[in-house]
Amino acid sequence: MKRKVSAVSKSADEIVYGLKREYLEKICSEGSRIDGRKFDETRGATVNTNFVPRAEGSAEVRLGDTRVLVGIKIEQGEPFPDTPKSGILTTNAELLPMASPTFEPGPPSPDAIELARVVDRGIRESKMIDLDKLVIKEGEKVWVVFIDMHILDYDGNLIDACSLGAVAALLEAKVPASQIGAEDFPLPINHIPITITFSKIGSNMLADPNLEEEEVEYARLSVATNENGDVVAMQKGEGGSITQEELFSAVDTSIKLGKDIRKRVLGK
Amino acid sequence: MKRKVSAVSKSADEIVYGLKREYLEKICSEGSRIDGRKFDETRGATVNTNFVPRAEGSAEVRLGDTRVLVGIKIEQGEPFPDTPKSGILTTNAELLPMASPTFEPGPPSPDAIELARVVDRGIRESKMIDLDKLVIKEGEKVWVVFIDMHILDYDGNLIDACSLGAVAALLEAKVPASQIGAEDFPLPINHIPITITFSKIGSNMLADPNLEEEEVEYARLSVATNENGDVVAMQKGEGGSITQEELFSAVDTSIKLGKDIRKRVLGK
Amino acid sequence: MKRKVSAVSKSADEIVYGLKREYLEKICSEGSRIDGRKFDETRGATVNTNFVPRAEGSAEVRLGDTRVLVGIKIEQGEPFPDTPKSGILTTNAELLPMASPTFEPGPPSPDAIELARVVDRGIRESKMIDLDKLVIKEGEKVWVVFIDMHILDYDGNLIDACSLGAVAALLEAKVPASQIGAEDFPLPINHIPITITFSKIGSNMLADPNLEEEEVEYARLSVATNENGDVVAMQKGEGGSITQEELFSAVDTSIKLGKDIRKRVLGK
Amino acid sequence: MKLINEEGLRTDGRKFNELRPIKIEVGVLNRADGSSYIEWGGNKVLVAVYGPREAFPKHTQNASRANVNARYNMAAFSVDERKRPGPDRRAVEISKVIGEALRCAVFTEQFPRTTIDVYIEVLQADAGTRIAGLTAASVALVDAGIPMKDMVVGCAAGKIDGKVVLDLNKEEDNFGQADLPMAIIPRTQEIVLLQMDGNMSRDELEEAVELSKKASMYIADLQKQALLAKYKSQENEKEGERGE
Amino acid sequence: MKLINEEGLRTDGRKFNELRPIKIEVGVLNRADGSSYIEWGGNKVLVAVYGPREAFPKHTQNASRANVNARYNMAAFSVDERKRPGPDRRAVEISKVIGEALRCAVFTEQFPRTTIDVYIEVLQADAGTRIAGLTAASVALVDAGIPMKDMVVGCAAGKIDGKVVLDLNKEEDNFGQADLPMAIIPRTQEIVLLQMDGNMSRDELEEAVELSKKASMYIADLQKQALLAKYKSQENEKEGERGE
Amino acid sequence: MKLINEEGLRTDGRKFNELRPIKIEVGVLNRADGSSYIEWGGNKVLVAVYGPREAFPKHTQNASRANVNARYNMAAFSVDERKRPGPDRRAVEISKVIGEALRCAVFTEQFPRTTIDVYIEVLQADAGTRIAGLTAASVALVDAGIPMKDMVVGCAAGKIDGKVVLDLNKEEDNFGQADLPMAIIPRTQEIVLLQMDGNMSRDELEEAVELSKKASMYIADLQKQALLAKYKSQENEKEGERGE
Repeated sequence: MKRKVSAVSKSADEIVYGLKREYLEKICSEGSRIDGRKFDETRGATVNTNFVPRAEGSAEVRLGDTRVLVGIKIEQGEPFPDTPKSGILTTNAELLPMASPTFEPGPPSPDAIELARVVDRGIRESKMIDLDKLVIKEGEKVWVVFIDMHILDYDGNLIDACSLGAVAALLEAKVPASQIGAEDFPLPINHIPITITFSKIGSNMLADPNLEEEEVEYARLSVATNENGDVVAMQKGEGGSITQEELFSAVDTSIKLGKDIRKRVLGK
Repeated sequence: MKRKVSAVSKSADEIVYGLKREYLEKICSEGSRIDGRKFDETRGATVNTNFVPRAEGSAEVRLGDTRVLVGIKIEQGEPFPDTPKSGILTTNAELLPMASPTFEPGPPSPDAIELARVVDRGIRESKMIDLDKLVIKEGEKVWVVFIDMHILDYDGNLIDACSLGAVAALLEAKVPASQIGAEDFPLPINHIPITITFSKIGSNMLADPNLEEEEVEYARLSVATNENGDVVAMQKGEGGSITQEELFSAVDTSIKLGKDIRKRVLGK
Repeated sequence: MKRKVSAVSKSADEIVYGLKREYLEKICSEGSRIDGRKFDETRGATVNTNFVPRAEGSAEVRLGDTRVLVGIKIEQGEPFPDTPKSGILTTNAELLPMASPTFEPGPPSPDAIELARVVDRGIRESKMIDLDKLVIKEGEKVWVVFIDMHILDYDGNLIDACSLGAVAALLEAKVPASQIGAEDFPLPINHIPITITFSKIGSNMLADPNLEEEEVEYARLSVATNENGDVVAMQKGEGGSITQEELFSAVDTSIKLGKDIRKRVLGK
Repeated sequence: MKLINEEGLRTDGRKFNELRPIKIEVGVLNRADGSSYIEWGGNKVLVAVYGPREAFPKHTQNASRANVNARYNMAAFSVDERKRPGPDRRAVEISKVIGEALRCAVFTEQFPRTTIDVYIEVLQADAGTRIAGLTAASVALVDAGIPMKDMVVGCAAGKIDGKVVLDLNKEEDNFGQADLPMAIIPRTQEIVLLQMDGNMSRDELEEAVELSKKASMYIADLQKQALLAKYKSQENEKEGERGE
Repeated sequence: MKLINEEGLRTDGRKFNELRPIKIEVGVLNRADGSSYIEWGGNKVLVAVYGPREAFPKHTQNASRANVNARYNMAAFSVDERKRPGPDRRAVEISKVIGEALRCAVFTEQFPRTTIDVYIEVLQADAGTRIAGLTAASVALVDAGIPMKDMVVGCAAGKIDGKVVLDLNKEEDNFGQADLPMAIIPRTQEIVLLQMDGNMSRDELEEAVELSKKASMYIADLQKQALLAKYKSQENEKEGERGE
Repeated sequence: MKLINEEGLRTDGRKFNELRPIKIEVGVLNRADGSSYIEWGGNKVLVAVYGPREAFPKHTQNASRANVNARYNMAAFSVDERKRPGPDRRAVEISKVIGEALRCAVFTEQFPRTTIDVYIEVLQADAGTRIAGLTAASVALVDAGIPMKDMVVGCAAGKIDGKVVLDLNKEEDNFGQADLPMAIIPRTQEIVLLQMDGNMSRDELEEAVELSKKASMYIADLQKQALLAKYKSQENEKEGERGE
């Protein structure tokens, strides 16, 4: 998700990049962020559900200038041979070229794949959805839940925007059981995971980085927690390291911010 | 389907292209075409059916120096879930690199896809074939009609050459019902659509453009009509516009030429 | 499988290549090879079976510095419609980028495809495996034998290394019939084909070429023979020709070396 | 299936020459050079424009004009049955005709060797997405500051129950007799996009073309109002700033 | 399945050393630099040659010789069960060995950094398509004016019912015991293409190679006649023009 | 499924903080610039390193540092059910995090515009392949002579039957409650790879991180011994040569 430097202007771009990095490290070392937030302060997400009534569930999330749209489709399908008594969850992210001059059309990039897999793990490993209740006929037919995340506008921190959008869309999604003569029912929800991502700049962990921060980050860390304050998924990213202290400071902030978002944004 | 200009000789090619365009516009404005035809005169297609006896139907079409070979395969398959009582029609065009220095091997280009879809619409939307009669067992097994169009030599106006070839090949195709213990039977035919394509050069609509005309055309228009003189499909192409008058002059010419080709070339 | 010359150093590389070629042709014309072997002498393969216990069969082959790992997986699947009473054999080769600076990641190159197909033909056409004994339920379920060949280190003559590895792995493979309530059993073996490949340098046919020989070869010839001394598959490669005499001298050497390898390396 | 009732009204209560509700917004995205959003009946379409920017790879550069590359894409969840991500043949064709239609209006010769990328995302589909996308796209091009002869604007006409009507909805598209997506340049009334499938006599076709043109002129006004609304709000912001 | 009857004749009535009918035409396409068409039994194969032309992309250029790229392709309708368009593994291998065989004959060193593209389209397949294609290809190369040592020409031999025979048809290919596609340069009798599968003793192999070579020399004559026919007809045209 | 018995032992008899057997070899391939082989429980992983070499195509070049491209690949036969050849989404993600972890240790700024390719082939898989591959990869980088701050080394911890344990085996990975693959730079104890899925309290997480770190320090010794073994044997060879 890093800026792509054109061959022509490489050296100029490199210089600007270096200056930006220095500047952000400097102000961080002085305790402040480029947009005035505190290190453990998010940009305050807004969630707009039912944006796509045609889908079984949907949510539009805005996080700063980042904007993603998550749609849920629920269809009948065959279970995997090794899990005949379980519904299926599948997650896909599209880094639409609409969202950034650095995103290109074509098959999913490693960035898009990582994004989809990190979001998927947060939902799957937290056991948010009770997949065992999505069986129509054991071993033959189950409900397949498709989470499709479309990135519309990119201003940093897609992991949190998409995770929140996926959770919000799943919370409102209905299983179209009327297709098989039953009544539609909401997805069976057990837990509500919230993911918080940090950029490490200098030796500070900045929650919910915006694009400018992401561009110069040394390392990235995402921590998903559930309503009990347990950690359910983590992912370190980018070619820099973090210390054990930084890790646990991030874990603590994630637990705190997770509670806040669960209540304030999702009303749970 | 436009000429590809190599990077090296771009400026030279651009100049030649400009001169060509000017020349063709000039003679058109004087009422004549580069090969002496009238504006509403086709190159006179020849159709050679049964060129590939192994196929269920086939037709080789020559239109000027353009040459295409259309083969029909008819196989058993599953119907689409939403049309359980209908056979399936599928159309594919291959712009073989054999046919032109500008065609490249690889997956179908947008040009090839548009070509296949325009031909397909002419046949499908005219209801030429009665797909409802191609059901073997409702919801389970139907006849699938594959129209494969191979471009062998490219001298302009592939839409008309392929449309005519597809129609001629379908007219002679046999459904291999002996595979399922019945008797082979001809495809059930309701209508015979004929497509006529025009290049707009200056403000003239030239029927059945050759390659030189196509290369400098401002816009392209294809009109498919049936034996009742109804319009069944149209497609405007290229980055130029047409006026309403030009549109209807083309429609009128298409109706006229369609009747002529239906009788003279197909004997219908 | 030929060295790829970078654009930058093309001329230098071309010169080195020419010198190498001259040198090898010269010493061959004097009756010797660069590593001291006789023309009809192989590098002496070693075979290490059961390297991957998780597979149904496996063999690691070293031939000079060439090293390949062949794994056999045997799974249940549907027979092909036209051979309802036969198991299925499928062969795949991966020219891993690990094995050589000239191998690139991505879909199989023509070299990899030819390699897999030549190995496949040696096994299939010799009727090594009795595929008719791999039927579980006629027309519905059969055993599918997957031969996957991973090239780990490339020092020439992949065809012979892979052929030998595939044969050795098949000889030890067990059909996992316990999956369907029967007892596991060894693959039913009828014949043991051995493939010998030759590089033509000057007018000499060099058995089991190493990488340096392969790089300058004029033509390549592979001959697979069975234990009766019959020829079961052949393949000429590269853009040079061979004479009838060279062909039959290679055939004779293959029969001789095949017997030797069958006994000495495989103990058959 | 009956698509017009005894009172001459369509399944959604519209008259034969009545449009579905249309709403256009401009400048809705931050990263893109220009953007717009259109709701047209149940269609929800977002458009972003990038460029003119250097065409890449080099061999795609045209020495005498800019390329106009449209990419029409449907979100997986935009339709009843989930659509697999990535372009299918239908999307490739629609992208092509939309790009060609926009090229008719853009002064491409002012930007040789560049590309103008137009990304059209269908977030919810309800018949007529290509025309909705094209109509929004020309607004987004203006928002990106790209010089044009005029905006492109369109509207489909069609035939249902033997009658020529305007702006087919999904049901009418599925069970009707003909569909004619068309777009024009309002100033000159030139036709820049035209496709048709189904069955129409010459007279019906003429009627349909006229219906579509009239509606396009009306929608062109909506385009202009949307642009105006944006510039007014910018003006207000600026005045607000000055007033501070 | 019996493939040879009591009188020693094959299922299509041929003797063991008898070829199927072969017809070759030259210069059958307009756009290509060289072209040819061959009918060989039920096989119908069209060949086009383009080049030598600059190899692209650049890194495929060879500083000391031309590339010879053959692309063997079967039409979807050329076989009993429809073949999906695009190259499968079989086609990739056949393209490779055909290209290599042609390279043996072309003076590639005269055209460094270029590519000679040979497109082989199988319009109807009936066993022996690769050899039919290769035989037609070398005629098309001559038609394109590309300098060659000699033309490449081939013929398959094989073994059916325990007997070595020439030029297998589809039935013999499916139910026979061995197939040996082979091609030579007639002038020197060098072997440029050789593949084999099945089962043959050394003696049978020798017999098969001899049969194939003899047939190839005969087919080489057909190649030359086809070229001659073209140049004669051109000559006639020119004379006709002069006479006007 | 019970994963810890009454005596506190795991299904393979290990204690909660016990590693599976690990064997590392260096310089096992001839063609690669550096290579290594690791057996870790039932895992068998081979690693090759090429580079630094010019990054290609050009637009992938970074003017200020080398790219570190890891390619994690599972052999088709490495798992119980055959894996289709080619990278799947899981492999793409693992390749990404391994490459990023190695980048933390390599002095990439010494080799601008180049790429360092790290090819990781899983020949047999038994839980923990990414960490086994990463651990072997840093040995192979040293073998290739690439300057590094320190080697990268890792070990997974996890949670089974409510207890935090070290180095999950396949059964524990499938039926356990959490998995935490982690890798560090031993000298500074910085964390360079970290993923986690499942469910752990903050305290359990702390315990797991400590377990993993301790084990990593032990494995770092195995890495060094493997390198030492290679250089010793080279030394012996040289002395042997001198002695001749």
